[in-house]
Formats: sequence, structure tokens, C-alpha cells
Amino acid sequence: MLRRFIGLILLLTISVVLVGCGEKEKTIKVYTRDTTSGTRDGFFSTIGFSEAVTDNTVLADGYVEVDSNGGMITAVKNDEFAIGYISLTSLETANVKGLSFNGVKPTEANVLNGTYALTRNFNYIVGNDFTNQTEAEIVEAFLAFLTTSDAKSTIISEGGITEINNEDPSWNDIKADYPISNKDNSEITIKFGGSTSVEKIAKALSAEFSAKCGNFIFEHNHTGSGDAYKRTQGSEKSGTNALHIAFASRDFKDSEEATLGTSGKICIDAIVAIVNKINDLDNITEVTMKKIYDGTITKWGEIE
Amino acid sequence: MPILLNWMDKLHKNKQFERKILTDNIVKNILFVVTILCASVIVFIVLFILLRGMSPFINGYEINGKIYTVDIFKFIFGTTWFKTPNLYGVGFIIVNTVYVVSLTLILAVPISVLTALFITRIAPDKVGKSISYIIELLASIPSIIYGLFGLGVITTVVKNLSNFFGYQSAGGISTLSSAIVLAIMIIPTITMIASTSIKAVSQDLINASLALGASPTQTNFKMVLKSARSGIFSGIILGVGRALGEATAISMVAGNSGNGPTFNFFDTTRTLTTTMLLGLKETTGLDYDIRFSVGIVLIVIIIGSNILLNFFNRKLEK
Amino acid sequence: METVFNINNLNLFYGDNQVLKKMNLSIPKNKVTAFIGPSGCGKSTLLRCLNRMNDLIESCKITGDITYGNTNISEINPIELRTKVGMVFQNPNPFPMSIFDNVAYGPKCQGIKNKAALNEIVIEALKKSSLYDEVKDRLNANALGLSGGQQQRLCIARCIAMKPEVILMDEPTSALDPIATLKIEELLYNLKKDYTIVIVTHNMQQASRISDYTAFFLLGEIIEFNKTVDLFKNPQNKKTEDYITGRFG
Amino acid sequence: MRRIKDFILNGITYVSSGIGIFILIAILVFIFRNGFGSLSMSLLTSDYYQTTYNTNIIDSTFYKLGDFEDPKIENSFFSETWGISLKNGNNVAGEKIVEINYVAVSSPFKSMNDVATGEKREIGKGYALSKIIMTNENDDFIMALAKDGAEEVVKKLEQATIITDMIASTGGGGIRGSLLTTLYLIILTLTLALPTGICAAIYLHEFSLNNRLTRFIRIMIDMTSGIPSIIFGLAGAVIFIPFMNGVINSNGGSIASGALTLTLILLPIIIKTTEEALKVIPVNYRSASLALGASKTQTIFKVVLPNAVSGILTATLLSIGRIIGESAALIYAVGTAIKDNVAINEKSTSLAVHIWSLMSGENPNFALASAIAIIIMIIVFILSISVKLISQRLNKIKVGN
Repeated sequence: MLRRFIGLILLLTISVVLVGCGEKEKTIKVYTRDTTSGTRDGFFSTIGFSEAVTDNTVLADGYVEVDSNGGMITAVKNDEFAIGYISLTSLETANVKGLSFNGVKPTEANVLNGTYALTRNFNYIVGNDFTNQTEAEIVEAFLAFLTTSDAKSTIISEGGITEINNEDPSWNDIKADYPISNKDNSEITIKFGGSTSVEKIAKALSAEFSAKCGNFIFEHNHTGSGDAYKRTQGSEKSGTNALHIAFASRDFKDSEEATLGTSGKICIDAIVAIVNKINDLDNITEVTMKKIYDGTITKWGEIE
Repeated sequence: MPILLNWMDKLHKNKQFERKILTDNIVKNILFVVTILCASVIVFIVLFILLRGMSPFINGYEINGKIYTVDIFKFIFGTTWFKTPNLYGVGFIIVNTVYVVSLTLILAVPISVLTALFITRIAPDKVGKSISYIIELLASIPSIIYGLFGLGVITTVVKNLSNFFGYQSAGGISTLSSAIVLAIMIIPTITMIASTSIKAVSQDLINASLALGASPTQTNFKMVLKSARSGIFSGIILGVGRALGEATAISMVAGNSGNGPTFNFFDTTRTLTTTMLLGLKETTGLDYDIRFSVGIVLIVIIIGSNILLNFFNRKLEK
Repeated sequence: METVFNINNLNLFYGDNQVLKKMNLSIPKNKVTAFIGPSGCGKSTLLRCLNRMNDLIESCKITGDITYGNTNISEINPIELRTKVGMVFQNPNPFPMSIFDNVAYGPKCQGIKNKAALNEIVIEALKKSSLYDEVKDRLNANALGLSGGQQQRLCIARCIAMKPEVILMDEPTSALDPIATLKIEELLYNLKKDYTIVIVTHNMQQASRISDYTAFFLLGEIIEFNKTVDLFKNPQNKKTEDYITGRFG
Repeated sequence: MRRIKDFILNGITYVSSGIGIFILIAILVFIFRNGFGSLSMSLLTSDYYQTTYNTNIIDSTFYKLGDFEDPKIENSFFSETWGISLKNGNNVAGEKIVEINYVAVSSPFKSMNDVATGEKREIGKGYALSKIIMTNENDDFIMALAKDGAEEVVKKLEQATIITDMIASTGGGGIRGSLLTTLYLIILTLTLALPTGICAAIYLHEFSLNNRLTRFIRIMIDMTSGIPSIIFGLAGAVIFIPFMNGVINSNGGSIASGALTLTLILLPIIIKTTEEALKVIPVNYRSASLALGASKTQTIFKVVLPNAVSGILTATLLSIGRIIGESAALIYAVGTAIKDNVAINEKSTSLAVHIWSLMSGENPNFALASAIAIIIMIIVFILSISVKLISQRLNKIKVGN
């Protein structure tokens, strides 16, 4: 029995060596997030490869699917020949190399001035039909709060990309217009939800605004961008899943038309293509990126 | 008749004894019901997973405004896990799973059996005991820690190994890494059972072998292992079960290739369990329920392999 | 002769295996009756029938009847029967608890909770089984710390505490050394004025020393039953003679 | 020739056993090297999420700015205007933070206005600043963010005279919540699984007749123990989550649904271990008790169970080990959300799932994951040693009889 095992191991090893010897040039290992990921949606939509948003079969052979931003970072860190994509926020601590996109460096400034194109919007949508007057007023105040420098700076500090203009009021400036903020709202529960990508920003905003608006109770149940419209103004708006305020990490579709004044953009999120630290590639174009992901380009040597 | 008189004296106690018998019966029935409940757990589990897992093939799911069901034939024989909106295939995943588990066995079985032999027959008593204790400790380590170890250490080793062979792996995330992690996890299981069955080989047989002029080593390898083979095989059966069902550890090193099957050691793979865990957080509807269908496949494979291996084991015993 | 048990035409099967065959026997009251015979002849099985311990064996089937007093034992609640017909086993088997708790176990199970009453019962039982002097200072010590002979006397005390009418003993001395055996035999001698004792033994000397009546068993049948003196001096059956003279068995 | 062959064969058994030892050592070295630095008492007792305070200090007549003395702490930056010293650091999630490591005695930071409560609050040493919005004398807008680094924050502080809005946080990174969840899971699961499992074991060993039904029951229970935990997880998700949503008003997975799922996983283990313990109890204890006129129930409760205590304890310890190590089933049946305020009807993570969450979060945190792994390993090893000791005692009893 033992002899047979050893023989089998040897045989398998030899076969691998034979297969292995054929590779001369290093193949590009393509890493992607799973199909439920908003980052994946944003990435493939922007590089003009929207077929790949929910479909793995169009991707290059030998692609590797990871199911989190963290998984992507670990994977690319471990693989010298990898290419992947993460949210710009986590690039700095990730210890991987972020690539310029169409010659533009992935920085916040470049995102804001519109030159860095690999981005997606984070949007909000609120309910349009509240029976409880207090809730309606808090939601209204929250929308006003989103325009203040207070909220914007919080969004920025949580990794969202947005700009604070000099005209932006501070909450103290406009507080008087929203008398609800001076009442004790600690009995009121405001439900937040929607995209998981926006969850961190949403939580920071709700915590800050609760302090500024009578300590209302905030509940977060983030289940994905698809539920943002559905649970505020769509089919689930009056059920147990209903939300007061929801976020989406993509633009709303035509089928998700919100009532005027109840939705909008809160910030931009940049996606950055990443490679291993030792890779000497610095820049990648939209066209090359698509070719890499659809398998037209398979070797690192083929990238000009 | 004094005895009879004595009887009459104690007659009033009769009721107390009747009560005791009644209590016994009540207790027995309660325990019986509880036992039946425990035994029916598996029925409920299989039933519910079957119900939910069959749903993708029967009920329609709304995706982007249209209603879809999953083609069961394509599901079972598919070589692509997912193509939007409703194509799911586990055929290659089944092959991958079986392949990874076979590879695991090739790694784990020799090591486990030899370790068991060492513990029970070769090593001095104290050394044997301490090693068997170390093996027991290994068995108690949670799988998530094996996953962490796999991600931090084994992938690096495998990556270097593949570079050595001139093959480019995905940072060591591969079939081989998965097999190694699984092997580490099932070595304790097989070793513990194998050593019990080796211990059970009767000293008479061993003495007989020695008396025939075989060296202790020859006796160990030829006679002892042969006599204990049925026990060793049951250990292997248990190990296969554990390897097939392991999820978290392997999902950290498998890589989740989307199509296949893959037979190269250094390529990424996808097993039934990693498929069930992947992307679980955000998913709903069809994509969620299909995991139950994969669960059905996993149950069938586990029960099937168990029956098959036990059948072989019975043959081996003969 | 006053009798306690009357066994009529008793057959007992374990599965398809007949262990007791058409047995007829009367156990005299306040006497020591010994069952002797080679191993596997059904002595212990018959003994276990007397307090319905065989009920616990699944595959056991019994035909014929045993009466206790005037009642068929199958009509007596087994728990009740066992409070009247105590049993001492081959190996001393005290529970792993204190000496006191061992003796008080039976009365407690019958619902006696009064501490003083229990105390009285325990001391009386221990005295009757001539163990009291040896253990009176350590009633709360674990019973497993006693010597084998003491343990067996404790088991007898445990049995006596139930105030039974009959004590069944299944080779009570076979696991003990000669000195301990002697003590148990002395104890039996003292007990027989109050209790009916049925004892299974391998040891013919023991049977002749302590018993008033002896039954000789062979292959599931009772070959001979008589006063001990007569049976040993003057066996009626050839097989009995062969056995007691050591020619077989 | 034969001797050489024997030597080689013996040699490979040595090597094989060496592999087991090597793996254990490798795992230990790996997790200790990665996680030992993060290990501390405060890891166990503090929250995972920081407590955040929204504060400001607007009315400049109540405080004095300027000329605080620099304590000259290494690697940190001092604001003379506000009297605080800041340094760069990272929080649990691996994000950059700016941490206060010194506050002068009369610094305005000693009494900030808490926006939520309206009371005074000291933002002192150990607090992390995530954003500060300020204005200078000319009422110009100044914003300092943690991600710009401590030096930049101090530079901006120096220009400002009023802090209109500041978010500061303290604590964080602890595993108290997950530790508590694990404890809840253990207690809940054991209260459900132990009595049930022990009852079944008693029935099977003390009451059941050796008939077809009993054999069938045994086969079913054996099969249950062969089902992988991920399947239990799926079953928990379809059976217990909706059930619990109805019963205790939970929303999705909850500790309760997780405990029920774990109960199912543990039943075969408990039944088997308890039955082993019952088997060891000498039959003559039972016959002695019955012969003394005790009923079967009395025999079980007074003689059998007290003697099976060590076996039941073994079952308990094994179960605890299993609960602590379980991940796949809990990912489905409870969820992966790390929580500080643990409630039975809410999602939460056990220690093992906490590791999983950390590794699959936005920024994988190997150090914290390894630190938790160390804790799990220590608990599991203690349990395993206890089981060993108990089983040795059990064997002694067996030999004794």
C-alpha cells in the first residue's frame, strides 16, 4: 500500500514539472471580487466591461475570485503577478501598489477635479411618505445636514471623496431652521440601510447627527444597494424592512426613480487598480485594463 | 400464616409502589420522546435543505424584472459555476472537491498511519504517549486557526514550491494548499483511530510473527498494519467526511476558480463548501438559495462516499 | 414445614436456550437453604427469579409459577417484592458513597426522610451485620475504602436495613479470603433466626456448615433436595453422590 | 540488507511523527509571532468599536489660548496654542488615526462642550481625533482630518481660535463583545443541549430494548454526527432564523438561532460521550439498587447519574471546545457582524467568527486575528488537558472495578 502511495506522489510531481516547464513568460493573474460586490460593479462599469459586472464567464481564464476588500489586498500582496482592484480608501495601509488610470494618479485631488475616471458615486435616498411627523422632520434635517461642512468633513474623514466649499454652511449656521434638533428625540428610531460599501460613512454620519439632533436612536441594517430604493420608496417601503434613510454605492436605475428632492449624491468613491509592490508597472489605460480582464492580454510582457 | 399477616400490614404501601412504577413509565416515555427528537434532527435538516435547495429548480425567481429557474441538468453537469442570470453549475466543483480530498488522503494517510504505528509500536512508551497527546491537541484546534495558518504560511510555501517548478500560482492559493490544510486537519483524526486499532492487534499474533523469525519492523509493517487495516480504514472514512465538510479553513486558501475542473496542483480550485461560503454577506434570492442546492450535493456526496467506503471496508474485513 | 417460596413447574429460557427445566421446589421459612451444583447449572438464575431480577433481562422468558406466601410473584409489584426479598451479590458492590448513605439508601428510596429514624435503622442494620464496631467512627467515610469482607457485610447490612423477610445470597463469599468468609458464615448463622436465607454456593463444605436444607442442581434441573445432613451423608441420587464426593463437576 | 530496510522503514515512522509535532509548533510560532504584540488585558475588556464624542468649544471668552509649554514627547507634535500633543497611530481597522498623548493642565481640551449631552467633557490622553473643524479670527473655515497626519493637524490647530466641530473617539479594538457572545452561546447551547443529550443517552443505555427501532435511532444519531457543520449552518438559517424572528422578534440571525443550531451539532457528541460514561458504571451498582427496592428512576438519579458526572463533564468540556471553535455554522446562523452590545436576539460574532470577519473585512488585520487565535488556542488547550485528566480518572475507576 505504502509503495503504491509513494509511486503515485512521484508520478503526480513529475507531471506537474512537465506542465510547469512550458511557461516562459509570467502570466497576469486576474483577481476579482464576487458578483455581489459594489466595488466590482463600479470597476467593470467604468472600464467599459459591464458584461463582467454579474458574469464571471467573460473574464480571463484562471481568474481568482475573492469575497472581500481584505481578501483582495491579501491576495495581491501574496502574488507578484496579480492585478486587482480595491477602494482607494484602503490603498494607503494596504501595502500594495496603486496604478494610475489613463495616466492620472489615484489621488483625492484628481478624483475631485474629475481627471481620475475610475470612480463611482455614493448616493442617498430617503423615504417620501412618513406618517410620523417627528421622523419626517428629522429626515428633513438630515438632508440639510448632508450639505453642511460638518457632514462633508465626516464623509471625508471616513474615506468618501467630496469637496467642502466656502459657501457650505456649518450645522450651527442652519440649526435654527430645524427646530426639531433642539427637542429631545431619544424616543425616536431612525432606520438606515442600503449599500454595505457606504455603511462606514453612514454610521459615522448617523452617530454625529444623532448627537446634533436630540439623540435619536439610529439603527443600521445594510443589505446592499439594491435595497436602497426598495425599502425607502419601493415595494418594501411600508413593511418591517422599511428604512428612513438608505444609501446606494451606484447611481439609481431608471426603474428606481425617486420623488424629487429625496435623493442625491453624498460623495464619490474611487476604485484603484492594484498590483504587487515588486511589479514595475505604474500606469494602465482603460483599454488595456479591459483587455487584461477579458483575457486578450495574458502576459505582463504584452503591456506596453 | 404469619407471612400473610405481615402482608396485610403492609398492604397500604401498595399505592406507593404503584406510583413508582408509574413514575418509571412516565420517565421512560419522556426520555423516549427526547431520544426520538434527537434522532429526527437529521431528518429535519435534510428535509429543510432539500425543500429550500430544490426551490431554484422549481420556483421562479425575479431577476431584473424577469422570472427565471435553474436548469437542473446544467446544474449537475456544469463546468461553469455562474453565468448571469440563471446558469449555475456544480459538476466541475464536485470533481474538484473529490480531487482535493483524494490529494488530501494521499498526503494524510501515510503520515497518519506511520505516526500511529510509531506511537503504538515503535516509540518508547513515554515518547509515544506525549506524541499522541500532541496529536490530540492538534485535533482540538479550531478550523479557523488552520485557515489563518494556511493563509499565512502554507500558501507561501506552496508559492515557492510552484516557483521552483517554474509554474506560476496565484500567490500559493491553490489546490495543493487546500489539500495540505485539509491534510493537517484530518491527520489527527486518522492517527487517533488508527492507533486505537493498532493497539488492539493481539500480542499473540505479534509473538507468532516474531517467533517465525520476522524482525520487529517487519512484523510491524507486514503483520500489524495488515491486521489493523479495517480500523485504519474506518479512520480514513471519518477523515474523508471531515475533509469533505470543512469550510472556513479551506475557503481561505482555495481561490474559488469559476470554471473547471482544475487538476493542476498550483491552480486555484473551488470546492462545494467554499462555494457555499463565498459572497454570503450581501446575497439574496436565487443566489442565496442556490447555496442550499449545493448543500444537497454535499450531503449526497458525503453520504455516498460513506456508503461506498464502508462497503469497501466490509470487503477488506473479509 | 412452613414455606416461603413455592416453585411449581418452572421453565426459564434465555432466547431459545432453556436454562431452567421443570423445577419444583419449596423454600422453608427461617432456615438456610443452599443451592449447590456445577457452574452454569441454573442456581443463580433460579435465585434471581425469586426477586424478579430476571425481569430486567430482555430475552428472558419464564413459564410456570412461583408463589411467595400465597401470592404468585408475577402479581406482586416487583419493587415491592424486592423490598421484602433482599439480595446480596457475588462481588461486594457497595455504592461509591459513604457507609451511612449505603445503608440508608434503601429506606430513603422508600421515602423515609426523618434523620433520626434513618440513623436508628442504619445503626441497627450495621449492628445486626456485626459491622458496627468496626465502622462506627467513620460512618461518613467512603464505603469503597473498606476491605472486601467488610464491604460484603456492608452489603448485607444494606439489605437488612430494608427489613426483608428473605435474603438471597449469590455466592457471597466467593470473592473473599478465608477469614472474611468465616466472618460472613458466622453472621449467617446469627441471621437465620430472623430471616429466611437462600444461598448459592460453589463450596460444598460451606453448604454443609451453614445450611439446613440443600438443593443440588445439574444442567438446569433440581436433582435432589433434602435436609443438608441427609443430602451429604446419604445422597439418594447417583449424580448427587458423584458430585459431593468430587467425582465430577 | 534487511537491517537497512528495517532502519529505513523505522526512519519514516519517525519522520511522520515528527511532522505532527512540527505542525503544532509551526502553528504556535505563527500565531504567537503575529499576535503576541496585540495581546493584552484591555483587548479582552474593551469594546471593538470606539466610543465617539462630538464636541466643540465655541465661546472663546471661557478659555485661554496660547503659550503652553511643549513637553517634548518623541514622535509627537505639540500645539502651543491649544496645549495638546498628538502622534500618528493606527486603529483596529488598520486606519490612520491621530492620537492625543498629552494634554496640558489648563488646555481648553480639558473642558469641551459635548454636543450630545450639553455637558463638559475632557478630551484627554488616549483619545483619537478623526476630524476637527475650526475657524480663525477672521472666521475662515479650517478643517483638519486624521488622515492628513498629526503634523498637519497640529499645524492647522495653531491657526485656529475656535473649534466648531470635533469628532474624537476612545477605546476600540477589543473583543469584549465577541467574548461575551461566545459565553452566551456556550451557556445557551449547553442549557439546551446537555439535558437533551443526557436524556437521550440515558434512554439509549438504560431503557431502550435492543430492537430494530433502537438500532435505527442509533444509526440516525451517528449520521447526524457525520453531517458537516456548514450544513447545520444552512439548516439553522432556514429553520431557526425564521423561527426566532417570530419568537423573540430578532431581525435575521441571532445568538439564539446560533445556539439552537449549535445544539443540533452537539447532540450526537453529548449523547455519545455520556453513553460512554454510562457504560463504565458497573452493572452491579444498578442491580444492587434495584434489589434494594429502588425504582428504575431512583436508580438512575441516585446511583447512575452521580457516577456518570465525570463523563458528563467531559461531554460539557468537549462541547465548549466545539462551540468556541465553530465558525462555518455560525457564519450562516448568526452572521458576521462584530458587536459590542451583545443581545440574544441580535446578530453578533463569536471569537472564531470574529477572526473570519477580521480577515474578510475592508482591511485584513492579521495581528488582531492572531491575537484572538492565541486566546482561542489557550482556552481549547486548557479544555483538552482537562478532558484528558478526567478521562484518566475515569479509566482508574474502570480499572478499580
